[in-house]
Amino acid sequence: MRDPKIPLIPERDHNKSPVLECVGLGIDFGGLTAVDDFNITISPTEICGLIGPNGAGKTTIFNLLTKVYNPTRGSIFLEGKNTKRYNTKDVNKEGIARTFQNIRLFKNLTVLENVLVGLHNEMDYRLFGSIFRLPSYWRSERIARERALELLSIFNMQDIAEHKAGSLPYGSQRRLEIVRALATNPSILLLDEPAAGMNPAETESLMEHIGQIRDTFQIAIFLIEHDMQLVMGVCEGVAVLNYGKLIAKGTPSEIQRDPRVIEAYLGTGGQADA
Amino acid sequence: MKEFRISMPMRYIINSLLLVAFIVAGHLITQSGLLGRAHNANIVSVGIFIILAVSLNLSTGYLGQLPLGHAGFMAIGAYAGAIFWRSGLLPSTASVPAGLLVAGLAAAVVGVIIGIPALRLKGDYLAIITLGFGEIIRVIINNLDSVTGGAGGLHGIPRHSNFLIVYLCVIICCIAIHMLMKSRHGRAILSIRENEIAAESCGINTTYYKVMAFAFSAFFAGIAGALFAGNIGLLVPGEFDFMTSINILMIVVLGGMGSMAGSVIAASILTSLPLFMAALNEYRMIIYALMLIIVMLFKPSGLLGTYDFSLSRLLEKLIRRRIAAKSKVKEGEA
Amino acid sequence: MLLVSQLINGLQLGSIYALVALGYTMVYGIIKLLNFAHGEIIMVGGYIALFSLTLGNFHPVVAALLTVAGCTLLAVILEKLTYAPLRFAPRLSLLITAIGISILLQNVAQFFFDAAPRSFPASELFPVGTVMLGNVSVAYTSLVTIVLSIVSMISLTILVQRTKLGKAMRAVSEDTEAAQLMGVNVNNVITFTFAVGAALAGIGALLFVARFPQVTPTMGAMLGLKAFVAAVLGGIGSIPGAMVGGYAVGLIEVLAVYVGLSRWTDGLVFLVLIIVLLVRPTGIMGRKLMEKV
Amino acid sequence: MKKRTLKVFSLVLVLVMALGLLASCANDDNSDVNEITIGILAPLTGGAAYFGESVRNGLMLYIDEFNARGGLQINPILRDEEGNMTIAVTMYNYLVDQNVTAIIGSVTSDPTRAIVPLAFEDNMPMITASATHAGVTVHPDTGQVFTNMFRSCFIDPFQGTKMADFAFEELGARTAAVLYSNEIAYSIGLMEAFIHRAETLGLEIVHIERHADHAVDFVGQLTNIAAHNPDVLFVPGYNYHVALIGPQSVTAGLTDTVLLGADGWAGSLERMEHDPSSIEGSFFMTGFTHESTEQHVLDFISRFEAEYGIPPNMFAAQAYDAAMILIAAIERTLAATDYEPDSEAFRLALIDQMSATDIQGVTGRITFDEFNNPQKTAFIIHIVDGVERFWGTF
Repeated sequence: MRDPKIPLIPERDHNKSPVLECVGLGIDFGGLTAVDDFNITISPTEICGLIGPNGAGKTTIFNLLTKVYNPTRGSIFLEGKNTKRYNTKDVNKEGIARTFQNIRLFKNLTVLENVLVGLHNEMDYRLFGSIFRLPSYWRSERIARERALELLSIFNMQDIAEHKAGSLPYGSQRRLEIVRALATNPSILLLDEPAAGMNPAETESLMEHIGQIRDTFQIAIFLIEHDMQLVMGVCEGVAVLNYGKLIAKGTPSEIQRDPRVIEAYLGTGGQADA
Repeated sequence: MKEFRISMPMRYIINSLLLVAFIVAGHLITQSGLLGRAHNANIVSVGIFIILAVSLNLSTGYLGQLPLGHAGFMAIGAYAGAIFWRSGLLPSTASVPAGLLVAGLAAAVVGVIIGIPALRLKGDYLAIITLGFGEIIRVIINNLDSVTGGAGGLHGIPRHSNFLIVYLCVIICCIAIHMLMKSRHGRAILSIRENEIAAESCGINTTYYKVMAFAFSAFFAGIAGALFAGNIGLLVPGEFDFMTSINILMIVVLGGMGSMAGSVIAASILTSLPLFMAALNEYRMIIYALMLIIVMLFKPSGLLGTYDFSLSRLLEKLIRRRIAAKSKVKEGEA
Repeated sequence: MLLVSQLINGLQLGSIYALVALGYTMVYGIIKLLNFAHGEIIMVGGYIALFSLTLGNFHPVVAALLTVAGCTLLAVILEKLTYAPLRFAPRLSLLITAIGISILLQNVAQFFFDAAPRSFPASELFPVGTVMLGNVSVAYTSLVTIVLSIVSMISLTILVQRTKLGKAMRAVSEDTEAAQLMGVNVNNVITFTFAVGAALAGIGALLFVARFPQVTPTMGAMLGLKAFVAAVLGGIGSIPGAMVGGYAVGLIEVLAVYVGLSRWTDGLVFLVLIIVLLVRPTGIMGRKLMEKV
Repeated sequence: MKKRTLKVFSLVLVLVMALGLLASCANDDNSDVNEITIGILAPLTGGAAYFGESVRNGLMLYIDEFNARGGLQINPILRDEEGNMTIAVTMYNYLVDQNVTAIIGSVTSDPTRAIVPLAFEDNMPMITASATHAGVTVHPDTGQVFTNMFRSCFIDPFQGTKMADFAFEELGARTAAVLYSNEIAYSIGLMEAFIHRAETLGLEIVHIERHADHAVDFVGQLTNIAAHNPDVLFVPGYNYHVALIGPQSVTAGLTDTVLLGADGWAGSLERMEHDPSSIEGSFFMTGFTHESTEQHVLDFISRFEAEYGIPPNMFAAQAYDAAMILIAAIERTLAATDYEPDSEAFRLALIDQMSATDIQGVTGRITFDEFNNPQKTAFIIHIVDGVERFWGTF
C-alpha cells in the first residue's frame, strides 16, 4: 500500500506566474548565431508548442533551457528565479524535465529502473543507508517503486516494468521517456518531438495523454513537434522559430494565418515541412 | 497462479548462512593443509585479484569509464597498509583490520583527489589522465625512498593475509558493491554509463556520483593492495606498473563489464592459470590480447555480459519447477 | 653552451614526439579513438628497419621505404580488421580493442624476436658525426631529425589543407554523417588517415632508432605514451598543436634533467599534462568541442 | 558377511605393515638413495626471461652431466615464476608440495626476496645464481642471516666497493661521476657502495645523475656530467642501458672519461654488436670470463656451446656453479647422515654442508662467508678493439 501521507501529485502554488520566462535568449557556436533574441513566457498550466523548419534551432532552445548549453546572451527565469548559475541537474531539481529528440533512455536498465532514476531525488536515504540496508532504505525504495508503477500506469506500462528499456518498441520508448521526466516532479515538461515515428493512432492517443498529464499533474508543457495536427490540436499557444529567431507567437489559429509563418515553411519554391 | 518468490528477509538469511558456511569451510580446509600449500597460496592471490577486479568493475562496468591507473590505487593501499603495520602502532589483533582500513581510506582519498579533476574530462581523456596518475604514483614511490624504501623495496611486512582475512575482505567488497548498486545511488551510477546527458536531465549529480564510484573503487583497490603486501611481505614499485592495471582490466573485460559474477570467475581462472597451465605461459599474453580483441568484436559486453548470479533466483526457479511438477501430478490424479 | 646543446637535444626528441603525436592527433580527430596501438606500430617499424638492414642487407633508402610501407600496411590491416567493424560500437569497446592490439603486438614481437633488446646499425642509416653550429657541436642525426620532421609536418599540412582528400578528412572529422551525405567515402577517408598516421610513425621509428640504436618489443610503449601526451598537450585534433606539444614535451624532459630533476622526468611530463588538461582541457591549440545532443 | 569384511581388513592391515617395514628397511642406509628431487625457479617468460633462460641452461647442463655419470640421479622440477613476486610465492609453495629436497632460485632479486622468508621458516636449502641484492641472504633491518639461503654471485655492495677501489688504485682516478637508475635496486646498491667507498678513498664524486629503468635518452644527464669532466664515470646499470649510454656519451662529449661498470654490463657487446666503439676502453667487473687459462673452464665453455649453440654468459656460468655447489653438498649430506632426503633433518644437515662449501667452480674457487655470500675472485674485463679482454683479477 502506498503511504497516504505522501501525495502522488504534490501541491503547486499557482500564484507564482509565469512558470518559465526567457528574455533575449541567444547562443553563438563559434561565431555562428544559432539562436538570437528568443523571448517567451509560459504560464503554469499552459501547453505551448514550438515549431519551425529543420535546423531552426528548436532543440537548441531546449538545450539552453536545460543548460546542456550555456546561453551566450539573455536570461531564463524559472518560477521567477534566474537560472544563470544552474547546471543541468540544478535546472531539473528546480522544475524542468525534458525528453530528447533522439531518445536517450537507459537502455540496459529495466523500464521500472528508468523511472526510479527519475525518482532519484525524491528518495532520501544516504550512501550509508544503502550499504547497511537501514529502514530508511526499505521505506524509501518501497514508496518509490509504488510511485513508479503508478506513473507507468498513465501509459498502461506497469506490466512491462521488468522489461529492458532498450527492448521496447519505438513508441513505448518515447512514452517511457515522458514517464521518466514526470518522475522528477517537474513544474514544466519539455517534450522534444514526442510524436516522431508514431503512427496516426498512436499520435492520437499521445495527444489525449498530453492533455491528461497537464490536467492530472497541473504542470506546464512545452513541446517541439512537426506534426501540425498534434500542435494545433493540443497547444494553447504556439511559437514559431526560423533561423534561430522567433518569427511569430500566438494561438494556433493565429499562427496558421500568419504570413511570415507560411513564408518560413513554404519559402520561395520550398517544400512544406509538415 | 502467483509466481513463487522467496521473501526478502529469507533471502538475506539464506545468503548470510551460505557465506558464513563458505568462510568457515574455506578456513578449515586451508588450515588443514588438505589442498597443499601451492593451492592455498593461489587461493589467496585469487582473492586479492577478485577484489581488484570487482572494484575496477565498479568504475568500468557500472560507471562506464576507463581508468587505467588501478594499480596506482593498489600501490597506495599497499604502501599505506605496509607502513602502518610495520610501525606497530596497534596490537596485532587490532592492527590487521585497522591497517586494511587505513589502506582503503588512503587510496580512497587519493581517488577523490584524482577523481574530481579527472572526471570532469570524458572517456579517453580520463583513461590517459588516470594512466598518468598511475605513473606519477610509481615515480613518487620510487623517489620517496626514506618512506617507501624506493626501488629497494619495503620489506619485512607482517605476512598475515590468509584465507580468512582475504576472503572476509572479498565478501565485504562484493556485498558493499552489490548493496550500493541495488540502490538509488547504484542506479544513478548506471544511468551515467547509459546516458550521461539524460542522467543529468533527471537531476542526477553526475560529477558527485562519478567521484563516488571512483573513490569506492579506489577504496577496495587499496584494501587489495594491503592484502597483497600482507601476502608477499615485500613491496617494490615495479609491481604496480601499467601492465598490472591492464591485467586487472583484462579480467574485468573478459568476465563481463558490469557483471560481478563475471569478474569473480575471470579473476579466479586468470590468476590460477600460471599454476595450472604453466605450459601456456609463453602464449598466455598473446591469448589474452587476442581474447580481448575478439570479445570486443563479437561480444562487447564480455563473456558473461551484465549477467549476475543470484542464488535466490536459482532457488526460486528450482522451487517453481518443483511446484509446477507437483501441480501437474495433481492434475494427472484428478 | 650547456643549455644550447641541451635545447638542441630537446628539439630532436621533440621532433620525434611530434611525428608520432601527429598519428594520434589525426586518428583522434577523425574517429575519436585514442589509438593505443600507435606506439606499437613504431616498434614494428623498428624491427622492419632492423631486419631489412641486417638480414636483407638492403640499401638504407630501401630499408627506410620498406619501414614506412610496412607500418602503413600494418595500420591499414589493423584498421580494416578491428576498428572498422567497431565503427558504431561504444567508444569504450574501441578503446579496449586498441589496448588489446597494443598488448598483442608487443607480445607477438616478444614471442618471435625475444624480449632482449637488439642492437640497431644506426650508422648504416644516417652518417655519424657532428657539425659545428657556432661553437656548439650538433650531431648529424639531430639535424636530420629536426629537418625531416619539419618537412613531414609541412607536407602533411599541405595534404590536409590543399588536396581533395585532405578536405574530405577535415569534413569527416567535422561531421561524419554530413560528410557521408555529401558523398565522401567515409571508410576510405578513415583508412587513409590511419595510413598517413602510420607512415609518419614509420618515419618516427627510423629517427628514433637512429638516435637510440636499440630495438625492443616494448620500445613503442613509453614513446607512444609521451607522444600521446604531446598530442593532448598541443590540443588533440590539431596538426600544429601536435608539433607544439611534441616540442614542449621534448624540452620539458631535457630541461628537467638540466636543472637536476632527472629522477622526476617521467612524472613531470604527466604532471604537466594533467595541469594543462585541467586549466585548458582542449590543449594549447585545440578547439572547443561541443557534444551534439 | 561380517567375517569376510574382517578378513579383508586384516589382510590389508598386514600388507600395509609389511610395506611400511620394507620401506623403513630401504631407508636405513642412505647409500641406497638413488634419486633426489630438487626444485628450480626461474623467469622463463616476461621481461626477465633472458636471465632466466641463461640460468636454466647453466643449471641443466650441470645436472645432465652429473646424471650422466650414473649413481645418484638428480630429478629437477622446473617452474616458471615469470619475474612476478606473487607467482614466485605460489611456485615456491608448489615445489614444497612436491617435497623437493632443495631449491635453486630464483633469478632476479625481487621474487627471490619474496620467497626467502618463507624458505627460512621451512628450513629449505636454497641457492641462487644471480640474485645480487644484499637483502637476499640477510634481513636488512634486523641483520639476521637467512641461514638456508646461499648464492653463487656477487652482492651489490661488494661490486660497488670493488669498482671504487679499482678506479682509485688501478686507474689512478681522482674524480668520478655516477649515472645510476633510481628505479632499479641493483643500481642503487652499487651506487651507494661506490660512493661510500670513494669517500673513504678520497675519490671525489663530482656529479651524480639518475635515470628511469626504461629511459632511452641519457644525453641530458651525460651533458651535465661532461661539464664536470670526471676521470671515470661509474654506470651501474644493465647491458641495455650501456648500449644506449655508450653512444650518447660520445654525443655529449664525454670522450676523455673512462666508463666503469659491474656485472650488469655482461652482454653489453652483444647489445651493441653493430657499433661497440663508444665503450672502447671501458672496464667492468664480472664473475666469469671466457679467457680463462684453466682447462676445466675451457671445457665447460665448449660443452656449453656444443649443447646450446651459444657461448655461456656470466649467469649461465654462475648457475652451473650453483648446481655444482648444491649437488656436491647433497652428496656429502647423503654420505654423512641417514636421514630421508625429504625430511627436515636432512635439509638442516644439507644447509650445514652447504655452508662448508669449498669448491672449484667455473667462476673460481668458492667458499661462503658468515652471510652465505660467496668469497670468490672478481674478474675485471677491459673492452679493447670491440671485444671483452680479461684484464685481471682484482
